[in-house]
Amino acid sequence: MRALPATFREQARAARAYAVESRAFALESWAGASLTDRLALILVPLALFLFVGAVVSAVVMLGPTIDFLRANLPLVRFVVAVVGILVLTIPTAFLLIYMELKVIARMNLRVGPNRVGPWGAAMSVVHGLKVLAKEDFAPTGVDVPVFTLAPVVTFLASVMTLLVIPFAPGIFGQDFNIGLLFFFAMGGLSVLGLLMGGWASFNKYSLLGGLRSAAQIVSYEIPLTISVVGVILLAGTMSLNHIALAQSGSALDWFVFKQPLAVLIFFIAATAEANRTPFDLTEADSEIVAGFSTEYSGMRFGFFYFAEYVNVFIISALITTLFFGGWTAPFNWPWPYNLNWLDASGIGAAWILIVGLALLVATDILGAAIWLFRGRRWSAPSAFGMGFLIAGAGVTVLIGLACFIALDWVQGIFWFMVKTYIFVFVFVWMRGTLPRVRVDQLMGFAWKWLLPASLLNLFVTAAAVIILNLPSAR
Amino acid sequence: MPTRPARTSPRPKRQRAPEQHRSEDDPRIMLDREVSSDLYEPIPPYPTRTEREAEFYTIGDGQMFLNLGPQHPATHGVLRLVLKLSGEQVVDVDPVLGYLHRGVEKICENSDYYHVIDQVDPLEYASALFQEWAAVLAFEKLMDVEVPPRAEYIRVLSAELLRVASHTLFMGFLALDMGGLTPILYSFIERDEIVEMLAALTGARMLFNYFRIGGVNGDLNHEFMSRLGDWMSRAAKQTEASTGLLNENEIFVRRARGVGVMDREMALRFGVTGGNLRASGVPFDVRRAHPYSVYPQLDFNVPTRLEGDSLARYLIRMDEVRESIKIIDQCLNNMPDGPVMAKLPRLLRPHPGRAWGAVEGPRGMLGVYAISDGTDQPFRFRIHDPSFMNLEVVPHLLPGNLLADTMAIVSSLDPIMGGIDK
Amino acid sequence: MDRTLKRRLEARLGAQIQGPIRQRHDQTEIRIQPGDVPDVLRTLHDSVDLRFELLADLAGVDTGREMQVVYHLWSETSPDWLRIIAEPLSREDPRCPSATFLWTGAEWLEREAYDMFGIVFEGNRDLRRIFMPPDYTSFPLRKDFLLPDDAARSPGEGVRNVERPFAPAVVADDPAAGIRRAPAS
Amino acid sequence: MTFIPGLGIAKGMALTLRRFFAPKATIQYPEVRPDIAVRFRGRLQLLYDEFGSLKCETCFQCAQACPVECIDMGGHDTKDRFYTHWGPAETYGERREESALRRSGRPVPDQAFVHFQPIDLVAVEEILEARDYDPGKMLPILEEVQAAYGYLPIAAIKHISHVTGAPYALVYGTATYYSHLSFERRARTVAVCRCTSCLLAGSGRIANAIGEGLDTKLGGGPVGGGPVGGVALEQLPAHIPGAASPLVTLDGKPQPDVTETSAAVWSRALAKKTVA
Repeated sequence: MRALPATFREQARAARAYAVESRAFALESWAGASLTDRLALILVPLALFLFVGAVVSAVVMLGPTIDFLRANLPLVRFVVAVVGILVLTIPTAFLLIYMELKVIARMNLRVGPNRVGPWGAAMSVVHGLKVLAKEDFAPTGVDVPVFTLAPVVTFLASVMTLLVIPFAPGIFGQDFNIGLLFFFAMGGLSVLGLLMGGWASFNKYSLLGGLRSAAQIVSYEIPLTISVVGVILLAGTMSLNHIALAQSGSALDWFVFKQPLAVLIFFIAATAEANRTPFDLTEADSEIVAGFSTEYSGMRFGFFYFAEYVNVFIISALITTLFFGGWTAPFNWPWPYNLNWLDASGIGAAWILIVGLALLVATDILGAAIWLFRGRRWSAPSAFGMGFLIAGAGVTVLIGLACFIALDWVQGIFWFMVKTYIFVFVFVWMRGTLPRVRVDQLMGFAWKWLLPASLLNLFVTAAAVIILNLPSAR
Repeated sequence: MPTRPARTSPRPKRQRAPEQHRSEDDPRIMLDREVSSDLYEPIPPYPTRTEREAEFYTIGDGQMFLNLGPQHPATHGVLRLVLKLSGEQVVDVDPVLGYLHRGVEKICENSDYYHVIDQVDPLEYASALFQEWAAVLAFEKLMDVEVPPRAEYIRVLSAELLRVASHTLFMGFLALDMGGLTPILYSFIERDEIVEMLAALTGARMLFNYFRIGGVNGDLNHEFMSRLGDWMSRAAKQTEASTGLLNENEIFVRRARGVGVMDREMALRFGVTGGNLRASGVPFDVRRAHPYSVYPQLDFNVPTRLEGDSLARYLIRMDEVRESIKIIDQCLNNMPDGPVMAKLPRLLRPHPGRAWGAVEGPRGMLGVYAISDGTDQPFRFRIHDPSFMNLEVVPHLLPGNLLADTMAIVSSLDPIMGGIDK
Repeated sequence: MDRTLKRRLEARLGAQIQGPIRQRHDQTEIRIQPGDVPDVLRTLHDSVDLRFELLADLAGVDTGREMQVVYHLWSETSPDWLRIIAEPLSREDPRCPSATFLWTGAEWLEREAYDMFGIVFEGNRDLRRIFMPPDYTSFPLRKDFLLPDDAARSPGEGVRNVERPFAPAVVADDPAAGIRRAPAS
Repeated sequence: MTFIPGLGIAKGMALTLRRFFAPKATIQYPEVRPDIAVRFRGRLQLLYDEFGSLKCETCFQCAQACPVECIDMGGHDTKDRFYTHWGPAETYGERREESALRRSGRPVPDQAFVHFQPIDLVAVEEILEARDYDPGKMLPILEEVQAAYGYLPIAAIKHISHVTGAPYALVYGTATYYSHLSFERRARTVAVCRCTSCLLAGSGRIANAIGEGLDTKLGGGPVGGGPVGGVALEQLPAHIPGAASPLVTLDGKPQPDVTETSAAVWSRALAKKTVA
């Protein structure tokens, strides 16, 4: 029997005593401190230090830094691009994972994640946090360095391909004139990671998965590459940016209408390249448990996972860029034209004032309206808060619209994302519908059908280019 | 009075758990150097018992063993297939059973005739009524019970409903083992309707314990009939829609056609029954071969096919679904009136004798061989499960196929481990 | 009950059949010596007017006195199930010829019978335990195998008739005394 | 299988796209409750009668009939007399750790009767020995146990069911069926004869004295009560032949020379002994 304090009063007193005690404790020893205390103890000095450091360095180093950056802009641009892309991958992967969860669920007549966050939107974020929180674990018998490197290789391979993709005029990592070549080179690198993971895992399922992925990707590289050559012939360049530019104009200028067969081949081959259903033999869960990632857990698995979804995004982006006009609008667009009255340089800081005032006025009006017409059920603060929200949203939309009209790169990103996510949806849709092909069928399809078809497409295109004497032939 | 003891001592420092893995002294952990050295456990870890086993477990060069299961995403239940692979090609298979063995026969021999019925329920857990039916049939033969016609009709009605559910589930799992994510959900949705409907009739969703010796546990009720009518109005259409994902899908058809071919002689030699036998061209259906309930009065035909491959097995079951819907319709049309239970003594003591009752389950012939010694417990209660025979064919179907086809073949034979392991 | 089947059986294998041919409901039952199993099964399977092609079931039975092997066969020539009881097999060393030469499917059924009763089927090339672990020694479905009481020393003990402890009804020094026996028939 | 390649796939895609917009089959459980069939046996529930008291009488019939032993009941019986329990060891909490110990092969402390007032079971053992633990002779066994203890201790019933292997439900049922078997100590009865000779000998005053002592009055119900029982003061229907007057019986046994004073003292002592 536990010795319980006899009465509630005694217990309460004891609890209070304990509370006081532990509070006193927090100040003198780390173990007794509550979580908030510990956070405070860590963060406050850190923040102070950083702030002071930032101020000092700004004061001292500002001028030289700016001069240095101005001196070599390409380097700066490159660094910014790399950082931006690395940062971009995470939300992209999260978005795609959530999309896959939700779309496939709806196709299965399910609801899908709907508890974490609004409509379950935070689901994939929570997944990511969970993965981060897991133990970084290497099973017995694995070849640890290879096992550790494999996810990194896969992830980086897929991320680096993002460098050459033009999101909008002027918004791209690097505009190589061998961009497409670079893309395929990097894409081909990802198979190395899968192979490493499969081999190093000390698991027969992983081994099978790795070898499968190797065979599959290597044999699908060829039709994938050859099907694109037609586009290269037409555009006369391998820089993705210029390929996108070559399709500017209306939707009729897109290469999808000049290269219908190539689109088909490229789409299929790309599906296989990204290990998506119906070609997801490398992680065929009903045959080889999870393929190369069977033994992986925690963030290492997370990297594989991210890489897969980033791949989907990249493949969709590439299809968009090559065949669907990239960031160009689907019809002849009168904009962008220069909106002088919106030009910040014109009216200078007043511009900001105007926006702020508009926001204030709108807030007051809306808040008052809500407070009046929704009756007393809304207290004044909440009513005005609501008004502020609505007004803020309205102003934001207005600014966005203005930017969309005024700035071509906003447009570009808009159209690019719309097209890309249509293809992402198609990939997810296929995953929700189709069963998986068998290995021999996969190979046979690649070598017996796709390769001849792509070669045919190449010859026809070349002939057309010569006969019609298209500009790119000269 | 739930009282939490107030803590009077300061909070104890958190103890960090001692490092578990990679420890020298922990015998359970295999260290890296041990792995790299020749400390692998021999396969199998015991001396081989028969020539067949010895032959299987001697490995040629370029070959490797692969344990498919007992925990594997695609094995139905806890089945363990030891595959001998060369590359991706299956050379030989050795199924290992018994992970689910509960000794149901022994339990039944130690429990009285009423309790046997709910002991056999969890055998064919996807279609429990049929196992009950076999047992009940054997017992009725044992003690010459006359079952009232209404009870017979209700039995047929509920059992055929369950057959539809089981076949729908089969379709989903076949698609799942071929990599399709969606059909399994559609199957479960349809099965859930049927199962809820049966819950309204029998009182349970899966392990019904509904059939009784000499009748059924309860008469039809309004809830069941309304749910059934609601379902019947769209059953056929729904089934077509769900199968639309697979029947014409090139990928599925190409994967299922010509895989795991089992010809007539082979099927008979292995004692395979049910849809698998009919897919090989033998029109053996216990409902026709040994009419056991009101089936002689019902009009349905026994679909047969000649190919004997996975696709044929799949299509046969889809045809059977249509036939079952026909049967259900007839049952509803000519459902007689009257009692649903025969008059029976509270304590059943059949005369000494032997009886064999067999019914046509979704997976084939479910047989029960019961011996009575005059006491209130069956002296011997033998359960013959079709899945057992269906699984026995697997080692002879797989060799030569690819690893990817293993699950396609196994799930096209539709084994239920609960019945196999008894 | 199929009279013609009875006649045909008597005509075909009158010699091997022990005792009368019993017929009840839709079952016809014959009893044979274990030694005759291959011939009888072969005859039933091959002869044109019988053609028992399907081995419906193969079961071991421990009657408490001796062992039996029970075959159930199906043929499209007869509306009856044919039950063949091969007896007697000694409980000490039960041996019976295998049926795998005719029905390969009998292999696992015989494995099960061996696993549960210890009946050794000569000619079955894969006769090992199928449900029980390989290091298991006893044969669960024999009548002298008694279930342990899991809920021992609890008030629930003995309540479940499955777990009813085994109490010899007769003198305790005869070990076989308490075995439940089937009535001779 | 169609002749146009990809047509089947296209059909499948169309189907999934249609289902994408179709109403969903998911039931948002905690908010939406699925409609469970009326006949559904899945949940065990205790029924209450119209007066809001439990209908369950702890008769254990259901628990005994349950094939998979999922029914288990514990707590106090309907008359709130004592702690009853039935079911396999694994199913009730206070035995769980014991069965865990048993599974792990460690010695198990026998706490079988921890819930009941522990009694000395030697007598029960002797009775059972005499009846060679035959559950068939349950009634005589119970009668003898009652004779030995004056009532049927629940621990004794547990023990009987435990060693004879008879279901607890059976023993309990037998004990509750026969009216002459009871789970409580019978209330002791003091009877005063009011026949003429006894009245002449002063049994009236004696009765009043005893009544004061037991603070009850003639014909009043038993004082105190509870498991220990009480004392009832009654009128003897007829004078026992050959007994001396004034006649006062305790549980039917005539008490020797009772006077008014002695009766007062004696009754007070009796009351103190039984009630406390």
